[in-house]
Amino acid sequence: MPGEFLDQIFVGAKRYILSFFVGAPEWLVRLVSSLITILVLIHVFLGLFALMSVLERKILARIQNRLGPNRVGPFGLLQPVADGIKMLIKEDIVPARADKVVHFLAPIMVAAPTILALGVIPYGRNMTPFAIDGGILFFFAVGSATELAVFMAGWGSNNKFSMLGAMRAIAQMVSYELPLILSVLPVVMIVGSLSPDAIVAAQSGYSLGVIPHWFVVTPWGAAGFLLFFVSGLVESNRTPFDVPEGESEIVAGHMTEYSGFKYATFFLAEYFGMFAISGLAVTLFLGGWNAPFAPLRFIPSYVWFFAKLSTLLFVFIWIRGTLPRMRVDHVMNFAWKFMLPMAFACVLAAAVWHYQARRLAGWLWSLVIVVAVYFVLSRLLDARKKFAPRTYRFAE
Amino acid sequence: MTFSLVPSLWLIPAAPLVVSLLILSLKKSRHSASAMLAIFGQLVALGFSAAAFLQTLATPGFRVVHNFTWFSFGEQSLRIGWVLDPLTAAMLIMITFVALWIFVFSVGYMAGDEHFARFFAYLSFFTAAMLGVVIANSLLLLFVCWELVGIASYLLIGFWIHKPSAAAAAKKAFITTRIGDLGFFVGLLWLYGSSGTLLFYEEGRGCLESAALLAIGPSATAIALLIFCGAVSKSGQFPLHVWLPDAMEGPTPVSALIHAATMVAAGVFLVARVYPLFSMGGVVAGGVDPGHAGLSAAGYNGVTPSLTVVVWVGVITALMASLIALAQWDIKRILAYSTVSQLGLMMVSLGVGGVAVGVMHLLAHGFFKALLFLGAGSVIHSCQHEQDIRRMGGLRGMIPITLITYAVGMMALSGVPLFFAGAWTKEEILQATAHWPGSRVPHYLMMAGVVLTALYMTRQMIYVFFGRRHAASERAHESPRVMTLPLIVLAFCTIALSLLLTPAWPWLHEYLSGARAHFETARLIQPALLVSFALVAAGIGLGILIYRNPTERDPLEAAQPALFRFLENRMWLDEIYARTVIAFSRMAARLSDWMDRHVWDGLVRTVGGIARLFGDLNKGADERGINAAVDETTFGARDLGRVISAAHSGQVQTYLGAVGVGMLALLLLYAWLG
Amino acid sequence: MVGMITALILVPLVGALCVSAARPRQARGVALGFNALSAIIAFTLWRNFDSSAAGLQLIERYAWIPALGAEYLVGIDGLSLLLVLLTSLLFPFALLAQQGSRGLCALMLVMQSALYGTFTAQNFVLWFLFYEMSLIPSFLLIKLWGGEKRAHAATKFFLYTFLGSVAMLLAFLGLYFVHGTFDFARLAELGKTGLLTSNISWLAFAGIFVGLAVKVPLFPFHTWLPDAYETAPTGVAMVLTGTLSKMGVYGFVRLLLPLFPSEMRVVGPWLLGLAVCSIIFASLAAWAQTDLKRIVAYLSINHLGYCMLGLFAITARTAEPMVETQAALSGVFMQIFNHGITAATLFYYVGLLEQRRGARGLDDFGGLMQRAPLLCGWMSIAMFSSLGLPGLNGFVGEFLIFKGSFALAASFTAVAVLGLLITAIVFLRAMQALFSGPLAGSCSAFPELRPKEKLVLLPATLLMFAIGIAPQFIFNIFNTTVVQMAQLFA
Amino acid sequence: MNTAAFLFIAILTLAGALAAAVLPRLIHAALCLVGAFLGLAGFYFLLGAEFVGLVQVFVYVGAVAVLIVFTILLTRREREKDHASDWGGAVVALAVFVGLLWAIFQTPALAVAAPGIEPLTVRAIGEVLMTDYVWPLQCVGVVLTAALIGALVLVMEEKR
Amino acid sequence: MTPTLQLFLLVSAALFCIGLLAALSRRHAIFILIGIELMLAAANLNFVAFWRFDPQPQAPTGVMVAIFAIAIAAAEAAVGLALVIAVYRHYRTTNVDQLDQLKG
Repeated sequence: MPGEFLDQIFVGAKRYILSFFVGAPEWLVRLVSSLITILVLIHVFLGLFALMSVLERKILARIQNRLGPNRVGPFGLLQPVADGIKMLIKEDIVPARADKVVHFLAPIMVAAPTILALGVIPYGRNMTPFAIDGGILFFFAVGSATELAVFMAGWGSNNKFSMLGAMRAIAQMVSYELPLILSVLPVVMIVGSLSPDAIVAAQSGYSLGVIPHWFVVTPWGAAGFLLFFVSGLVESNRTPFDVPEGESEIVAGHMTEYSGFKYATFFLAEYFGMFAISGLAVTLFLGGWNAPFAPLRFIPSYVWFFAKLSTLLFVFIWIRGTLPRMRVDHVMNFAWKFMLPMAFACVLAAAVWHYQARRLAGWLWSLVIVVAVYFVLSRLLDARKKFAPRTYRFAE
Repeated sequence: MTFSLVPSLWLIPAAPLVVSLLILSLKKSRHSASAMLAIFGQLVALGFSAAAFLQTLATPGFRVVHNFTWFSFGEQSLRIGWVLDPLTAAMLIMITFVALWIFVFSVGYMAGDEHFARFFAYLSFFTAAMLGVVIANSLLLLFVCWELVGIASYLLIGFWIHKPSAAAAAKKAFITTRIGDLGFFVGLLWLYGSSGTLLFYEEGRGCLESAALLAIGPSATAIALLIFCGAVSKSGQFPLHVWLPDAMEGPTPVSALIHAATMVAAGVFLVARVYPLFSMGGVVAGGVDPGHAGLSAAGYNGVTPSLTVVVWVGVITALMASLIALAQWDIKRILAYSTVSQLGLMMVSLGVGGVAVGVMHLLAHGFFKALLFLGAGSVIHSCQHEQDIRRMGGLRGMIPITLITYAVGMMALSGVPLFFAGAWTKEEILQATAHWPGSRVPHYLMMAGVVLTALYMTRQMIYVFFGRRHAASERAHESPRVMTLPLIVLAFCTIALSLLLTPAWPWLHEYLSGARAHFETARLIQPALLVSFALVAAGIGLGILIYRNPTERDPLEAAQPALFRFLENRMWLDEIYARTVIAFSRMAARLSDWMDRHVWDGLVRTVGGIARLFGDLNKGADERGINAAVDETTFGARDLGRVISAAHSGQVQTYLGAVGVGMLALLLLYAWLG
Repeated sequence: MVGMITALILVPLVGALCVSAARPRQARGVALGFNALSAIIAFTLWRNFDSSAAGLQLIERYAWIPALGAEYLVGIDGLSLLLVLLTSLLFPFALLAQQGSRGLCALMLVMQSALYGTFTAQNFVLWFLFYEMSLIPSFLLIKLWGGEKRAHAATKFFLYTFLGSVAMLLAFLGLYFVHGTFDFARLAELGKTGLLTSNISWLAFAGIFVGLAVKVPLFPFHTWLPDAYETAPTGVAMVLTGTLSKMGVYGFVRLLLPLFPSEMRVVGPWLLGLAVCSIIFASLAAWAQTDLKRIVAYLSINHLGYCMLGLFAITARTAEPMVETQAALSGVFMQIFNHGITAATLFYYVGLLEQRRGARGLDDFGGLMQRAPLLCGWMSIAMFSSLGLPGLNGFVGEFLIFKGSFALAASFTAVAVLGLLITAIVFLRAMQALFSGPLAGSCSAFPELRPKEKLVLLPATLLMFAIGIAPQFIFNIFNTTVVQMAQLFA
Repeated sequence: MNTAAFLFIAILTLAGALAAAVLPRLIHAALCLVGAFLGLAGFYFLLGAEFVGLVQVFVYVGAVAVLIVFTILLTRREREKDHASDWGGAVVALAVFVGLLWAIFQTPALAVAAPGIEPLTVRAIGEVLMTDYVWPLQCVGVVLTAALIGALVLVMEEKR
Repeated sequence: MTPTLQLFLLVSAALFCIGLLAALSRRHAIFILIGIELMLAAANLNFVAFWRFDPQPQAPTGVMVAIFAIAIAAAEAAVGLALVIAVYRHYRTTNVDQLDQLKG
């Protein structure tokens, strides 16, 4: 296969480096191997982060009919470098009555899990940094640590706005963790494995040579993907779910008392979280690194992965430029009253799809289930009928 | 004719039954619709009856049955069915025809009544039940329909339910007939037990056929008499006739129906139907095979104990009723007692062996009694619902059609010869009694009865239609066409029927007894015939003589006040019953209640009391002895508890610490044990 | 289909729990829902029941307390099925008869479960458990929701029946110590040759007899009944008469007759005398009552007297043709069912009258026919059914009982027939007092039958006609059982 | 099995736990508890029970710790510091520890090295969970549901 | 040298006693809960360790028990913390010394 070499070029490169260590003790080989992987991973995503930060500003500007950054470098592409320098040289302010240790640890604790989470996503054929058997579980296990970090930030700052923001963040993250995980459940159920590689492998076929076996083309998969994506928006505190850091209400939420490099770390963690969630969405629903059509398989797998990832990231930005912020009680209601039941419906639909031998009939049946549940729920939750009285749980 | 109507014979009662249900489901205000429906139902029944009748004409002694299983229990099955034979066919025709005209009459008579529709529903139900009695080929089915007749009569007699007297009369009718029915029921059980079947005819295996009759053997007499109880009560025979006059509380068409076509006829019909049972047992003279006796018993001179009872009951009833009728003032009551007496006559006829004659009289009676009652209804209607004949009088010119038709009925009832239906049959009954080997007494008593009948009917005619006018008759007017038309038709039939009944061409007689009729003029002129004519003439003449000047005070009363009062009060029979049977039962009821409340319950209470006494004793012992000891113990325990409870600090960590100490203790134990 | 009977027993219990948890206003609805469920199970049982096969069917047997010879053994034959169906029919009917509070509905459901258990249990311990289990809810129902004098009536009812139960329990313990089994079938097998030696046998017989006679009740053990029925709320009275009294009859058929054939034969005539007394005295006493509920209560005794007559007639005589035995047994079973339907319906009507007028004495009404013809008409149907009018259900059973027992015990039967007459008198008297005559002033605003009530009554009324006209479908349930039992008693 | 890793993890765990037990500030204690839990998860990884380790992180760090800090927030009003003061408790704990040490050293069979085993895959656990342990699993589901509802009912504000 | 079972047990015992210490000596209700969680964790560690050091490891019984124990512990924590909140709402304190209404 002509694309074989191109496809495996990074794998081959790593192998080549490791070949120097032949004969070394095993633990050393493993250490080096891990180090290489980690370094590459971090740097790729740091680069992506930089690119993303400027692109976001550019795209938002385009959406708002502006030009965006265009002074530093060609098309303003060197803007992140300038930003970085600015952040690094800024004074690190720690409030006098802050809980110093916690205040210090919080940004680290925020960034670490997101980087860990990036480690289990298959970026291309044979390009899973750490192929753990329970990769998906690992992803969510470390992902859930973020909440604690946010809390630490809020608490450690000893600031009213920080605390409120942290509480809001935790509340909505905890709430959306359920639909997030439940929308993954059908995929895990259908594939029968928690390993991301197995999940990608399960989506590798094509019907009629053109329709990929991605889960997103099944009704439950499509619904699950949407649920997952929306929950992902919440988990990464992005608009329209950015109530925890809503600048018009509580300044910057849990990040209020941070400045300089610590603030940059938070910023980085947010973007890394976005990458991780989008990467997982690609893995779970969009076929991972698989090509959309059989004839396009000659293009290297990581290209496909990053193409899909970019698309999702663009959607993130697009949504941010389009939608206003949601009210906090609406966010919570939406989680418990709509997302959760829909996620359950997806599980059911997936089961039906599976037991109808994954044929057209099952496809239709699961479509019926998903649509029916959707209609019932939307009818029940029709906000036009009654305006619920506002209750601000965490703004007393 | 290959097509047999018999399996679908059930349609005859079904038609009025369905109609009845339909009417009940109609709206109350749909008067004309319900009347039309009811009459239509009767027409259907009449049509089927006519068809059935024609079928029986084909062969003499025609008898076809259709039996089927009603339900099966255990390993047995209970079979019922229907039969078509001349007796059934003739009764069907009579009932449906007479009922039809009564229905028509009712349209006029009941017009304006609030519950017009319900009335027709009940009437239809009534005829349906009676038709069921007639077609039944099973004593059980007959009993079922028999009871339905009873319930229908209950509903109809008590139709004007707001009148307490009507309600009481209805209750009386139902209960009185039920007394007889109990006998019937027991007889039925007995018959079922001893013959194993309740079907009348079933290819030689029916209970009226020879094999079964022989199996029944000597108990036939008892069975027959028990069944006769039913007939006694339904047909108003002494001593259970008391309900019949009271039944006049119902609307007049009901009376007509009860007295002519349906209810009272049922008793006579029953005896005729199970006649082989009656002719069984005791002395069977003449060597006639009872199993095939059928109705061919004219001149059959078997005297069995059961038939003797029938004769004497009939005689007593006939005579007693005629006498009572002589002293009544209510126009319908007089007719009622005349019915009782005529029924007695029929019973006598059956008892002496003149089965066909008895049935013929029943048929004829059906026509003219209906005519009379409807006529009376017409009279009552024209006199603003006045029923006392003393307040009528002088109606002859005012209601001519009623007068003429009523006269026809009256003459038929009295037995005026040649052209009136009753005459021939009555004469034949007299003839039959004359030849009864049992005794001559019934014959003479019957002759007296004939005279009396003529007498009281004359009295009634004179009081109603002749003499001075009274308050009620002042504004009398002829009834509407719809009421007079039935009168005319029935009167016509009464006369026409006489042609079928003449001894010269005893077609009906032979038809019923399963033989071919031959025309023979010679039979017209017989000495006995002349005797009976003479008796009738004597009665009427006597009547005219006595009652030529109708006054408030009856001439008889003037002559014999005590006797008259005795008769007027119906021989005190109701009172006697009230003082004896009813009072006794009431007392029994009260006694039972008292026993229940005091004796049986008292026993229970005594037992309970003793138990409680023991309980009290125990309680005393407890309180003084055991309780004190227990109290001391508990106080001690409580004090101890106070001390121990100090350890319960309520502090969770103390408890937790205790758990830790416990663990240590366990470890120590482990160490100690090695 | 294994487990269906257990499901049948459990469903009302679960229902009772759910009812207790439901809102007071929904309690009855929930209870009715569970009734419907159990009715569906009961009818499924009927569908699965092979009416042509003799013996127990759909048996479920599990070890329970092996040390006591007690096992969980349930099964149905025709008689059990009949009673199960009757119970399923009556409970919704009874619940619809009044606005029940939560507790009432729950207790009713507990009672229903107990009845199902009683009618299906085939082992004495289990049977007795259910038998007693029915007692407690009925006591509470009378005690808590009854009319005046309820404490008295409830206590009387409880003590009376409980003493009977104790007697029965002692008798069975005696049997167990001798034979070591509680299984009905095995005891019946042993019963053919005599269970015990003479004196003890009589004691055991007397114990069981008293226990069952109280439950039926048989004269003179009946005095608890009028009081209990009088005070009980309508629905409870319906259930008491419709199903609870059947437990006694059922016990006679299932226990006493098979287990003590020789004793029954000896005392048979005396028992027949008691049955006749039940029939005559109860109907006479009913005549003397003025309270409608008491009237119906006494007539209940009377009607159950017919059942007893049929049963005792069977055992009183030997070597009679099987025909008569079968007729009498069929009649008794039929009467059980019919009386359940009819008496319950009558109580329902009395309840309706009481609800409308606030009183239920005969003198409190008059001329109702003018205000409420439909109510009167429909009620008359029930009354006529009760007095055994042909064409309605009452007749079929009574006819067969009389047919069988007349051949077996003619003189007693002939006297018993009088009961029919007195019943008729009682009912006609009641009808006269209630329906006819001028409209009583107190009834001038008497409401007609409401559509909802009609809907409740329609099935019962239709059933009366259906059984009266074409009873075969009921006979089919128990015909084989009748044949089998007739052989057993022969 | 790596002794160095073991030592590192043991120190992390025990230090975290001790800190959680004695730190005066509740919130610090809670965060140290998280450290102890993470250490425990490390132990599980070390012992070859990856799944349990992941679950440990998932449940304790992701859920229980969050719950604890939330509760601290909601009940924070009073005093935030709580110095360990009850020496009796410490004595008992120490005594138990000594007892346990004695018991552990008393038992000779414990000083064994780990046998080599097949790695325990998630699939294997899942299969056992769905076959042998399906009833416990259902029961745990019921218990969790009951706990969920119970907790909700407990913290629901009383209606005024 | 590789860690032996004894080492794991020692760690577990220490963990347990630290938990006991927390549960016994602190006054704040949440500390008691923390102590209990620690003790549970110690027990879990024991389970897994015993499973791992079983000479013939077959069914993953120890792992299973640990998983179930974790699930139950989560439920326990949820209810316990809810109780703490409820108690705090009612008494305005979380000091267990002051919660002694149940004393005898």
